[in-house]
Amino acid sequence: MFYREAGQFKATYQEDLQAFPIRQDKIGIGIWLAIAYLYIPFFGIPGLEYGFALNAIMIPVLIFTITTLGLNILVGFTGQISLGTGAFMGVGAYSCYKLTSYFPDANIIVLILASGFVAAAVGALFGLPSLRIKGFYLVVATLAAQFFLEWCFIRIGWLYNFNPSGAIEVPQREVFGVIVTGAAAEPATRYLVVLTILVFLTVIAGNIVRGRIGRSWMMIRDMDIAAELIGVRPLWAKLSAFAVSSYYCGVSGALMVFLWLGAAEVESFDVNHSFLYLFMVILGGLGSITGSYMGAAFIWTFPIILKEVGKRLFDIDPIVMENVSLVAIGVMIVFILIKEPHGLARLWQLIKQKLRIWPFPH
Amino acid sequence: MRCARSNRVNDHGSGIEGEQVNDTATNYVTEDGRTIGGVIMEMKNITLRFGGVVAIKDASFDIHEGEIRAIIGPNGAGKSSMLNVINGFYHPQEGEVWFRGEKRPSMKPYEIAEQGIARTFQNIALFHGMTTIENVMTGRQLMMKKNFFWQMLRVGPALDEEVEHRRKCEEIIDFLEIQAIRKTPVGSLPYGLQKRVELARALAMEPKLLLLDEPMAGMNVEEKEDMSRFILDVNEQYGTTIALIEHDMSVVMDLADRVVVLDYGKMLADGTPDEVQKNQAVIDAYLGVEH
Amino acid sequence: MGDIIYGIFADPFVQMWQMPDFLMQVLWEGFVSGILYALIALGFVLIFKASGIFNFAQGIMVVFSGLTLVGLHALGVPAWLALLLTLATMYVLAYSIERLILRNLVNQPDIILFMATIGLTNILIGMGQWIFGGETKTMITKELFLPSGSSVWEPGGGLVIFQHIDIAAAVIAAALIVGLALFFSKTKVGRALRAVADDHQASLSVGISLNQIWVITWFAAGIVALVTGIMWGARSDVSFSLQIIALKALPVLVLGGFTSVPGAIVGGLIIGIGEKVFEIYWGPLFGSGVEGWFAYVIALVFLLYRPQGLFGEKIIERV
Amino acid sequence: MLESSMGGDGLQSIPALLRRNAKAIANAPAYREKELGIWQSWTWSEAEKEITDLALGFADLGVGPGDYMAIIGRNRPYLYWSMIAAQMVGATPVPLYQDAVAEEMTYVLSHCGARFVVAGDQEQVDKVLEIQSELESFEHMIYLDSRGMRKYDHTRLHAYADVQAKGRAASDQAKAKLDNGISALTYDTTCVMLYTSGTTGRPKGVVLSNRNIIETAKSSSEFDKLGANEEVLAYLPMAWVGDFIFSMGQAPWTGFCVNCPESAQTMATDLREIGPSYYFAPPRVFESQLTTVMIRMEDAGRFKKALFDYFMAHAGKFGSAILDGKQVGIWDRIKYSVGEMLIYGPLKNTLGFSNVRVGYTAGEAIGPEIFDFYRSLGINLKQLYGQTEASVFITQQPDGEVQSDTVGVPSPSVEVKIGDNGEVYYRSPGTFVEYYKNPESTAETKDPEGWVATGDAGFFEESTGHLRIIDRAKDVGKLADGSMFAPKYVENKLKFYPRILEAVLFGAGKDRCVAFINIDLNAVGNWAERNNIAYSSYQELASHPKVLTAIKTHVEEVNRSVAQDTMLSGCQIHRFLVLHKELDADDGELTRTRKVRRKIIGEKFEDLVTALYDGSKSVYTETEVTYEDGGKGKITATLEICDVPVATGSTTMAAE
Repeated sequence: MFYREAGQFKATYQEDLQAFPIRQDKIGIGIWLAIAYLYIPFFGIPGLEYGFALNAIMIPVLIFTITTLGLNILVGFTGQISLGTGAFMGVGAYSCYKLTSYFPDANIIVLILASGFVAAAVGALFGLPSLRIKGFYLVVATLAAQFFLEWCFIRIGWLYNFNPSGAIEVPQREVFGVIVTGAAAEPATRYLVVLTILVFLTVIAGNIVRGRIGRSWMMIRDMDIAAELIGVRPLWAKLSAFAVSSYYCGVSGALMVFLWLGAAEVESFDVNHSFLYLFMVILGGLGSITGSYMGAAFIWTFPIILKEVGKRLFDIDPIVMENVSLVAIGVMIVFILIKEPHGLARLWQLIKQKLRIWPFPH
Repeated sequence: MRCARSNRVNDHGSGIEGEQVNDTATNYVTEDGRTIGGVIMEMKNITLRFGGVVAIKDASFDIHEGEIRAIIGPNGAGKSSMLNVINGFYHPQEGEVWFRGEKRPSMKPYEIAEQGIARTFQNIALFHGMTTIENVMTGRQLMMKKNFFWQMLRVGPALDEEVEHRRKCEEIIDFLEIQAIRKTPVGSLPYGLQKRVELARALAMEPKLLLLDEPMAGMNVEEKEDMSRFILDVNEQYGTTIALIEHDMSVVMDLADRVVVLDYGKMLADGTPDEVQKNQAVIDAYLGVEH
Repeated sequence: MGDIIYGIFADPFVQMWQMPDFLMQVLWEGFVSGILYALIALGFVLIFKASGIFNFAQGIMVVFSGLTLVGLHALGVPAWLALLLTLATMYVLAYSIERLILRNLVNQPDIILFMATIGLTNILIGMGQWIFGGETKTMITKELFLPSGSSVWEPGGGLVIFQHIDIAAAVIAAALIVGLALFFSKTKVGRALRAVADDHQASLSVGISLNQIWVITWFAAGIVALVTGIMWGARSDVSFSLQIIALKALPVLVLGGFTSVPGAIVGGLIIGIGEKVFEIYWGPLFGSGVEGWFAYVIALVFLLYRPQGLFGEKIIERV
Repeated sequence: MLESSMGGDGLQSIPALLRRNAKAIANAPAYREKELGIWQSWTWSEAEKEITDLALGFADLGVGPGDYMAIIGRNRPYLYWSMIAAQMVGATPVPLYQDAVAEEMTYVLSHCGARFVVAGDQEQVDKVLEIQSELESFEHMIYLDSRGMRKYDHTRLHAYADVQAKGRAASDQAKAKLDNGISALTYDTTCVMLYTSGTTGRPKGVVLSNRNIIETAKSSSEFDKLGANEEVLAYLPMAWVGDFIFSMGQAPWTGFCVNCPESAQTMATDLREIGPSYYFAPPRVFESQLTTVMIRMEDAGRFKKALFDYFMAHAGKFGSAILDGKQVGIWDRIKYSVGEMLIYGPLKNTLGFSNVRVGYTAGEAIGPEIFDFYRSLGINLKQLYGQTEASVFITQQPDGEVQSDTVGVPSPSVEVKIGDNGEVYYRSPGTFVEYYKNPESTAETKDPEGWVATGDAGFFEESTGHLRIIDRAKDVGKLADGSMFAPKYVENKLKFYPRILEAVLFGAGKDRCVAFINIDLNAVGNWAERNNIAYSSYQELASHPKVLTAIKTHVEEVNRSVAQDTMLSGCQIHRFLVLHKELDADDGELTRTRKVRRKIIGEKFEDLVTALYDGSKSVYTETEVTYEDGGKGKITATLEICDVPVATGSTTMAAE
């Protein structure tokens, strides 16, 4: 309905290869960015208390979007299931913690981005079995990663500087004189940092996925034998997927601890979280970047909304609502898988398609 | 739609430009005036077994540069197995495969691709998550070299490379007349078109040897004629060597320069379509069955 | 350096040699937990054989059945009735799963089905906590006439303690397995199930619809889960954390192969005994707690050499 | 910016215009073609180079003054360039219909004595090669698409690229020679020769001079204020004068860009991508498009459908008025703009008409509903009346004075008069020079003072001063009782029903009128599906009783409306039948521009006509048909004949 594509023609391949070839889409993205950068940091979300809006909703959602992007690269684009996401985030978090204790004066954002590489390395290592084994067997491999790493986070005191509480506590760090991490950091600051990193990583993901490497991933996903006969080397395709995916998870893990939680123990990285992230991917849409946003936002906010609604309208015990939301999400997963295996993203796609050919039905 | 070869001006065949042929001893000229080059691939006494089952028994034949070579036979004659041997996907227990003057060791599938052998599949093996153009682009995978860093930024070299190969693919799309479905997800395409897209993908690899596994299976007459025309045009335009499997005799007889006939893994005959059609063993084993 | 080598390659065996009774104790412990792993794995195998679904919810089904049993009893329902009602519940569960989920997902890729069972897990956790609350419960051992206490065996001055409940567990598990074996080989339904495992059309020839088969298998898996739940609950107690431990069934399956009942048992024992022994004798080197991952790493290493498991048949790739 | 550099004189040929543009607006886009997935573009200066090189290549090939060069193929920049290049070297381009069958081609090629042919692709080349033995003057053929051409005998064949390459390497004196040649071109040099697929007899070669084309282009561009940044989609046959005026006349004159679609299948998409600002289509295009719109809307959800109907109704009331800038209530304007946002805008967008500033339809009468539908959407669709001999423009509708039943006022610098027999005559700078090698016909149509007979009967409406065309003059006849017989008038009324594709009325000299009817497979087929009527073939559908009754009701309605007009009330249809085959140009029943050849049809289906008059209930018939591949075949059918009550006030009731 809002689309006016007549007269939008492409005279070069560069134009045709853009991420958003349609003008109206560009405008749409512009609006979203404007809201994200110019409105929310100052006014939060209408109808919600400012601190709550940022700390409890926006910041975690953005961070988990990064996680979901990462996991989606592995599951959605390359077709390799992983239940080790939580642990890979942990790797990012702990290595960032170590880095900042070794280089207290280094720019924390740089360290966060750097810690992703450690996660990438570990991810690639545990990705190795994927060359021999497929499907559910791979689940076992990733679970091995999950539990082994969890164990490391507990047993290897060096990782948390032998802190008796076994937790990692985030020190205060400044970037260009602005406090970014630690208790004293402004929510707005942390939000903006996270948002910027997310935008940056999204662009990169989008680029890779549309290029040679992204194609090799999707080839493996869609038909690995054909892919090989066309010349894709499974080793590189799969390992690169694992590495990139884990990098995203690692960065998001570091962000989670340093710009959101402030402190964390092994529980923040346990297998249940891995499931949560998998849900985000499934619900959002396998193999879709937009979907990663939707999935993360939905899975995270849904229980909160339920709880709020339950408390405010019917004054139901939050614990109950928690379980209700558990069930509800489970039901939704199943429902989505039955109705639209490609998740919210596909639904959005369909709506968009309808809008493009409006008023025609097809 | 008529076949390209049917209305060529025959007497003035000018030979294949570009890749000229190395040993003229084995060259020959086809009835429609194309000069065929030397041996590009040779199968020597191939025997292939699955456990106890013998799929191919002591088969030997060669494929010449620039020719269209057909392997035919009733169902279960071991055609597909043979293609998989040529393709290097199966490794015969006995016999040797020589490709471009070298004895071929057992290789990984992607090494075969790197050798310049492309193929299509009997039951289409397209990448269903992608559109037509994306599928064709996958054919360029081996030729795209820009590293991860550039891929990440998708500017400068990476973008130039993408554009360059996109152009090549568009040429193929144009050649196979599938412009109208350029950006359609392949899953939603009718069977005939999917086959064409798969051919496009194989062509995008610019193969030295192109293997077609029953390219016309399950097509109606018109689609078959189109496909034959495309196969001929490909062979003529790009001088591509083509080896194809097909059980529809009539089609093969139009297309192929030389034909190998298999039955129960054994070679019944090898020669020009006419020779093969006259061969009694073939008539009994095959045509007899057909008519 | 030297003593590490010693610690790994010599010391454990010396210990085993010096204290055989203790070794025996360890093996027995491992054996019992192995049996329990095997039971969970058995649940997986049943369903995987019949419907090719990798039922991630098996673990939570164990917890759920256990909770239902305890919960019902807490409401004052006599134990035997509670047991029956729980069985009924498991049937209802199996039935509704088939109705609401499997039916709508026929011919979907396995991965989708797998994820659906993860969704199912979520549902069951939610419902479980909702109905019975999150806190851990103790299994009604006495009411079910399960033995308690222990007997001691002193081979050559040594000391090995056998908890009676463990013995019971072993016996019941054995019985259950035998029962299933008979069910599969003797009964019509059982044969149908086997048929389905190889070929879905075959089941129709036996005259049982695929849907029925699914209900039955899931119910069977439910029963297995219940038994497991009782046993496990009796040894420790009934809590949701069990659901995570139940994941150990995965490595068991990897070893045993997804489709083989004996495989599941053997695998279970290997893992159970293996991780106990490793924990006790080698654990200290790593600073204990290795039980958490030992099973998986073993499975992983194993996979790299034999992707199809001990008893699984070789996978041939075709074009 | 062009106007400034326009000096009338010195710009007496298209090559001259081209060179002016190459200087004045060097970097403005001149040609685009959707190829290899993107719109390949050429600026005026680039185009000028391309064309010059090509011209030099032609010269090198021996093309020179007085030669005729046939151009065959779908609309592509290269073919337009070939025409200009031909003009540069003094030759006369002769565009041909690409779907012309062998014998038509043989006639035209030998009639103009073409020494050179430029063919689009293998298919066209093959056609020419098949008939080359019959063409004594044919020497060389240049082909564009080299696909499948490698094995051809290249003694007389040349690849376009090679020819151009030769030209690029041409010597300086060759270049100088070319320049002299170009400056030698005057207003009186022949610009192009177009063959009219006359509704009767052999096609005639209409010779149009530079004066004709350029003057017409000039005045018509001014009439519609066409500027250098218009976008047009060149998709109509290159052999058709309309396309020539737009792409070869107005484009070089005003300097706007000509866009060529990728292929027939991608037409719709390409149209949408380009979003033309200046659009031309014959009525049938608009008809079929409207039909598809309606069919697609059928499947829409209830809400959407209601919304659509509601706003279309509103548009029907006020759309055209608002478009013509007439007085409309503020509330209705608001409602309309809401509709624009919800329906009209999106609809225009999906059809690719969002940017259309000036749209024309001509060649045939267009149905009022169809016409109003597009106008009510806010598309400035107008009618014009013209013909090849006039370089298109005779009359056209100025903005704001548009009606569906007239064809507007005389175009600038065109004089129009009505003869005593009601025939329309015109005289203008665009008036053609002559029919090539055909002085008689030239004399018949064009008198010494330069008045040209259109062959159409019509009159000027007193109220508006707009011309109104009734019918082709020679078709207007008398019934037995002497009352007026104007078949086209009735046929059009019939054709305005989406289910009726073509209609042919008979009755000249008879006591009453009868008709053949062709159903629209598209519309009727869809309707059949909705009413689950099974059918396997066109023939079966056409003979289905339900279809017949449906058609019958339409005919009755037409009879009623015809009865209104006392002058023509005699033309009501008493009996009709639905033809068992679609009338087809390949069978000579229609012209290439899809005009009905009444006489030929009348002879071909004589048995049917007699049956219609002798009162028999049904008739058996055999017909020869031509298939797409040129092969012939026979189809047989037994056709039911329907009687239709004629409305009261009719003069010929007695006959029943």
